[in-house]
Amino acid sequence: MGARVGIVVFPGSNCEFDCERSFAGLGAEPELVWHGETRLPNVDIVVLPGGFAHGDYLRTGAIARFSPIMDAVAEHARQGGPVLGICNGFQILCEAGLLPGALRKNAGLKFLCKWVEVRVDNADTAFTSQTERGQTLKVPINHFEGNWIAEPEVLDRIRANGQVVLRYTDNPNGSMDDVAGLMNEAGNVFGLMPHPERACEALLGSSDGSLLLTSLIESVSGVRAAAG
Amino acid sequence: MDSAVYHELGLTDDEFEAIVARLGRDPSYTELAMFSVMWSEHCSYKSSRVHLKELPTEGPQVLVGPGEGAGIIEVAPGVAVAWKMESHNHPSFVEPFNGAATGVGGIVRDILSMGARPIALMDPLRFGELDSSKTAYLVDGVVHGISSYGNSIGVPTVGGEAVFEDCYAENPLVNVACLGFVEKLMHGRAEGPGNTVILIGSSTGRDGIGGASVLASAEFDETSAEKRPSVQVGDPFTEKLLIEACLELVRRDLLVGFQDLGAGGISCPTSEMASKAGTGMRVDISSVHRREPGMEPFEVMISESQERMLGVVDPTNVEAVLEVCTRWGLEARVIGEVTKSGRLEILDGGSVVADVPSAALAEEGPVYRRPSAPPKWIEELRAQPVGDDAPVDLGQALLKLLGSPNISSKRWIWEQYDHMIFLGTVQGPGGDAAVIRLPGTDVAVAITVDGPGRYCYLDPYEGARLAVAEAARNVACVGARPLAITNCLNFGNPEKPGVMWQFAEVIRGMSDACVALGTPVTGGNVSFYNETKGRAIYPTPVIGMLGVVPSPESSIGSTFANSGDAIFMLGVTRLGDFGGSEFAKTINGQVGGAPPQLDMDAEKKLLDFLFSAGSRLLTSAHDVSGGGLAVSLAESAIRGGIGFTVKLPGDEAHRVAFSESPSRAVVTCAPGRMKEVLDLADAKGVSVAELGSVGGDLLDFGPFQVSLAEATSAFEDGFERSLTATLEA
Amino acid sequence: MSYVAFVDVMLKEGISDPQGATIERALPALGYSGVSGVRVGKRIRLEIDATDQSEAQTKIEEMCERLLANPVIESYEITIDSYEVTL
Amino acid sequence: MSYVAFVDVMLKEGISDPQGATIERALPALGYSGVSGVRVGKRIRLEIDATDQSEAQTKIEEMCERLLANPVIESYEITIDSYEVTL
Ligand SMILES: Nc1ncnc2c1ncn2[C@@H]1O[C@H](COP(=O)(O)OP(=O)(O)O)[C@@H](O)[C@H]1O
Ligand SMILES: [Mg+2]
Repeated sequence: MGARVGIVVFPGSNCEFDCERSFAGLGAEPELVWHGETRLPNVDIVVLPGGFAHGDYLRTGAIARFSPIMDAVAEHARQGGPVLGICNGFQILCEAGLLPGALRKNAGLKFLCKWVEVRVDNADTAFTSQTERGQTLKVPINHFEGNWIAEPEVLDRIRANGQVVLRYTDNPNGSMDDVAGLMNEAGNVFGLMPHPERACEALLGSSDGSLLLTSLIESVSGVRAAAG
Repeated sequence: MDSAVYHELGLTDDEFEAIVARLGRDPSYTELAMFSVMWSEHCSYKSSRVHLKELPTEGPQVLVGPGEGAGIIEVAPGVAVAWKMESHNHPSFVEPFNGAATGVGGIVRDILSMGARPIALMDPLRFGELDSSKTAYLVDGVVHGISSYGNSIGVPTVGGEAVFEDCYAENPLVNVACLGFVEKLMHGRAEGPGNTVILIGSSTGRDGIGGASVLASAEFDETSAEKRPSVQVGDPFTEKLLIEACLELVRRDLLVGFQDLGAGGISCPTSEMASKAGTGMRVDISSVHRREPGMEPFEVMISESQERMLGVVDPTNVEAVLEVCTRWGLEARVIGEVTKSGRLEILDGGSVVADVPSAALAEEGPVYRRPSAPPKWIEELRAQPVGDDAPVDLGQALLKLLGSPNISSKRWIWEQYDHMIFLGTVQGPGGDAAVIRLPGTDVAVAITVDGPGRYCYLDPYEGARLAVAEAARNVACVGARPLAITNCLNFGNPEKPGVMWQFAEVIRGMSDACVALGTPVTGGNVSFYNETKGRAIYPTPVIGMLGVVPSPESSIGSTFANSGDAIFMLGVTRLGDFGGSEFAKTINGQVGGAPPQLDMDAEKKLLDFLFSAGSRLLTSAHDVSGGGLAVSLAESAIRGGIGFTVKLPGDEAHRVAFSESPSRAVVTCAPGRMKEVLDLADAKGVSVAELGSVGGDLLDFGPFQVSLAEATSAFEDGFERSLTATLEA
Repeated sequence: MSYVAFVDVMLKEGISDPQGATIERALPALGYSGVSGVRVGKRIRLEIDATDQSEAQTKIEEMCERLLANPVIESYEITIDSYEVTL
Repeated sequence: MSYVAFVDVMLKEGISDPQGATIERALPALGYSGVSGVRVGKRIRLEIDATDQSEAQTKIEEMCERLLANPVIESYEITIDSYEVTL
């Protein structure tokens, strides 16, 4: 039985179906979870998908992080369960304090939907185990607020810890230190602006994203085998 | 009643008399307001109806033709799509960001009302020349509006047009087409007296009062400024909730009938759904959830507040429907019931504020056969030189064309649009047509939008045929078979015989072309009164062509792929085809003469060739349109990042390079497959010329060359350069 | 002289504000009742050189009409702090 | 009682503001020189029920800390108009 993936649906989320399709295509067992629930179903991985939760009104992720399900997500994370936030999901994780920093409007003040190249700067994580350090991946971005920022001391700390997992090779949005993807100190909560679920099929332009999703799936199948 | 009252609402004396005759009494003010929106040009098609009747609308592939929210076309056994285009021209001129945004919202609800999930958008846009800061401001606002709304509701915008001509300076065109994937076919009918009527979505406010009659059915002038209170702010978040909630209602079979609220507000779906079903409706507007206190009954009835739908529900399902809406965070209110009376009875608490036959509003509006005659200027215009003088330097001419606003890459626009969501975008913006794989199927369709206004200005009949042919060619170039069209017909003031003539000629041309190609018209939209201070736009029919691709994997790209591939041109180049061409306009500053004449038989053979060859034989295909053969070759090279060598004849090279003869395409194949291409062309009766081969970093035409780098920077940066230049000027 | 000014840009009355409405709907769930009429606008801070306060005022009004506000749907208010000499 | 309050949310000092920078760059082209330090923030207007002004103040401060502002990058200021009785 494949890894069980819970994809949280907030009002205004819009990448939940794509995540569902791509995880299923990689042999996992995705299931949609409504934000109004207070408990997570029995899942190994929690995904906060892209979109415009609550219309991105006020600030991206500002309202979503108060959704009833978020306590359960935080608890899942506290117990070491993997959590992946993609695009809007990344923004929500930052607002919820599960990841450091915040995301501002792109430096160019334009929404950007395009293919970019990201470099794996830490391949020794549950999210990048199938890649090599220094390897570049072709994945699409699709956001207006991807310009990540944090206090200098926070940046120093997470760099020292190798928490910056993915960097743009050609920074499209002004993100500090070219940050495209991050993890928390414990290494089980990941957030990235690019959309790996959109890069799982050569027909659509690239299948590099599947390396990231597969890494995550593998990381838990090990655990679950151990758990028997 | 004082005539000033109904004149102010845009009703004529005759129309008022007709209302009185139909009711047998003077209408109440609420009734009058309802008639004024429902009988407006925008809602009633009173000037266009007699002509639209001429269009071919039937075919085995057509499940639902014109007259409903959107046309429905069967693209594979048991797989159907909804396809429709709409205009939001005047609102976008008044307030570009919100005008364009609410334009997207409107067409998306049309698609939704058919029980289809909106899965792709296209945005044909037209503005004045890019050298004015006002135009730059409009472009920026419109694109930002479409981007922020379309991206937020999670529907990809996969293509469009951006055309710049002086005639649109004071009257930009913002058309939006939407493709839907039918989950369960729905109809806008209020069947079953006793059924409950539920209003779903945003609260009703004073915003957009009389939008249809005020903004979309009259010419523009200085006083339009005072009409600004009717500006609406789009709420993509609520629209997204509406999409998901309504699709759940549809899937769970909780709705009897269903329609969106757009122009005309509550008056529209109530009267139309009842009228279509031969029933009536009793509605109590005191239960309509409001955004503002103290609204008059007439305001509630005609407010065009966005993001609302009307559902007809079996009483036993009301609870379930309300539960779904609440879960999605949407307001939903029972506002009335279906009756046998055939009348639309509007109550405000205890008192009746309107009581009129539903059909009188919905179907018995005035129908005009307006006087039509060729405008005086047309002969003069046709007599003018076409502008085919040779340029000093062919290479420079090509670079100038590649960098011109109409031809240069629109990347700056489409990179602001999510064009990938749903994992269906096999080919997105940048090519001849978008190729979309339908969710959960292995079926792929191709869609494109084309509207050559300059050709139609010179000759509306021929221009319309060329529009349909180019659209068909664009879908054929990605390997699809053309199936059906939708359209958006943008014209000036129909009360002017010259404009009416242009309209009639365009309809005639469109009909002939659609009959010849077997692509029926499954719906569309007419936008009249595109005039400001008496100056009309070019007659601009935008054609939205839908085609079907054998399989998602089998589509063809328009980019040169492999060094060594052989390059062919299919079709015949006529050396005099410069009337209304990009070359004539951009290089010689001339718009005159006659447009190219379409040989429909040759066109059909070309389409047939492209479809039969497909990706099995071809490594790329790109139609030859604006800018001619040279631009077509250059675009494929630039998109592929690789040059080519071809041999064009030396004398009068500019005619071969830039003539815009229709029914042509540039295709490539692997060197080993050349004979097959020639044989197939022979078999299909398509004339074919072997031009040369792909490779190198030069665009080598023989008589002239430009470097791939130069051409790329002209094409890729041209648009943004002109735009930002004017924005900052 | 250099003045510090604030320009407050709000949607005109009658123009709907989906953002404000959404925030308002979210508040009760966070335990905040009794909040209504939420409207979200822009606040722009700027420093401007001018010979005197009234020149600053006129300059800023012009900027609002042309760039800072969208007069079609927004109204604006200008507040100028008593001048400060910038270093 | 019901109070009308304004919450002004600005990016913290030292946090760069692309929006402000863009406006600042656009101004000279429009003929406005001598404008600097442009920062763009949010202005949120709301009406709140509270027994007195200080309760309103505390309530709003809490909302700012938790929702209306993001402490990582934003600072806020609250202004409460003298109460009005809403009808
Ligand atoms: N407003 C727009 N929005 C999205 N895509 C656009 C827009 N304008 C142009 N494009 C894309 O740019 C490409 C070239 O457009 P165009 O020159 O009109 O194509 P063609 O000449 O083949 O009809 C097409 O893929 C089209 O979809
Ligand atoms: Mg084309």
